[in-house]
Amino acid sequence: MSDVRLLTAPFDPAAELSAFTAAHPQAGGIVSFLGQVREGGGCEALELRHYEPLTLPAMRDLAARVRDRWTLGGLLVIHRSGVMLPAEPIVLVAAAARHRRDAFAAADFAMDHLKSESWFWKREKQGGEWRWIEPREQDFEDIARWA
Amino acid sequence: MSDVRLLTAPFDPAAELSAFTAAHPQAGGIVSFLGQVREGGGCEALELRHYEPLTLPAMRDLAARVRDRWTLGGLLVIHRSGVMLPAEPIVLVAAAARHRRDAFAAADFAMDHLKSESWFWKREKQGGEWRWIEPREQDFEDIARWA
Amino acid sequence: MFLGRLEEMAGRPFQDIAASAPLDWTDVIGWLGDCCSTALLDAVRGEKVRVAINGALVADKEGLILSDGDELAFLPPVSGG
Amino acid sequence: MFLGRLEEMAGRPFQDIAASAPLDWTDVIGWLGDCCSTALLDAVRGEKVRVAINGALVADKEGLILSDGDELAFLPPVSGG
Repeated sequence: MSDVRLLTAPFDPAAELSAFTAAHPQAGGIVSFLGQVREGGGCEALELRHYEPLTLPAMRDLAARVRDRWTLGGLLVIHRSGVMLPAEPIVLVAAAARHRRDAFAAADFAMDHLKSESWFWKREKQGGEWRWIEPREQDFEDIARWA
Repeated sequence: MSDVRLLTAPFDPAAELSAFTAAHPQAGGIVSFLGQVREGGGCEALELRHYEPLTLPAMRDLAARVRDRWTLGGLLVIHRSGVMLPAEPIVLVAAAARHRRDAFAAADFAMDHLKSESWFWKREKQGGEWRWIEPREQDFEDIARWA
Repeated sequence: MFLGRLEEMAGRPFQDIAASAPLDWTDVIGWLGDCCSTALLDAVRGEKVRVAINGALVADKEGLILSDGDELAFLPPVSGG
Repeated sequence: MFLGRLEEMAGRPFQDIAASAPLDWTDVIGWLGDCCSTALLDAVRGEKVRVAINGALVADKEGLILSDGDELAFLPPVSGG
């Protein structure tokens, strides 16, 4: 079973990861990725917007693809939507597996696809002005690694 | 700066990861690997032994190689020695980086090398009997990926 | 529904289409031309903007048919990052 | 110092070598032959067991020279996993 959540309020990644770990004592290894709003670099706030009928179903679909591709004991995917301040968590992915290699690959794949394919629109506040963030070439390259 | 520790008593991975994350607010992403003693599968206890003059210096040396190879904001390596029970943490590696790809690769590399090259000798208690664990072919293959 | 930067261009997140169904792509474009800016119209017509009806992506937006009560969403490319 | 399974084979984690320095590999093997089991002796001679003096790995164990107070460690292959 995968735990996939789209949250509109802040969450505590340490508590989530701790609960996930406790739920998978039979897994030898747990790989996690935590993405947070960068402090410094001039970003005052980040806003993610989603489209309810598409965003969460697509996240669940991605989780199912990850579970099909690797042998996992558990998969956790939490993504924020809404306005976030520097150092606030945006996304947490964790994969629990018997074998380390599966856990690493699953978390890496999930992040590449979440970042480039998920239905989120992002804008950033810099110097008091909001500006939309366009797709990056790097994201397409990240995804091409898994073909 | 890297934080490299060899511990002879249990540690709390969630608290460690939380402190590491708080110390690196400028990192966009943090990848962690937690290895724990598997529950089920018949292992009653795991014992790791180390050799003080070699084990920690080699861990520090590995951390330095990882820092040379990838651009990281921070690196955390915690390894237990001593007797551990099922579900107890053995090893925690975390890499904080501006770019997700660096954090994944650094944590993955660190784990492959920690597992196969570190100066730890392991034995496992099954059915009341301790038996030493021999090196595995898989470890050499894991390392060969990075050549 | 206007998602992402299209919301800014439209000046609102959503808007009722007060016209009688069924509507095809030409009707939708005509309605957008009346209600909104040329910039929005150009963006929506562009190949990068996708369309969903009631949360389901439409493969060929120019072939869409809207029924009464359908929710039409204009989706610009996602931001990635 | 006997590490890993060598400790079990030796029946103890460490043992003083009561002999006057300098000692070479032949002296060490001779001492091991007196104090310990043949199985341990064979293991220590095997190419998989490495040797460290005062925490520094020795590239060629058969060429080692021990001084008074040196700590000699026999290191079987690490477990990995």
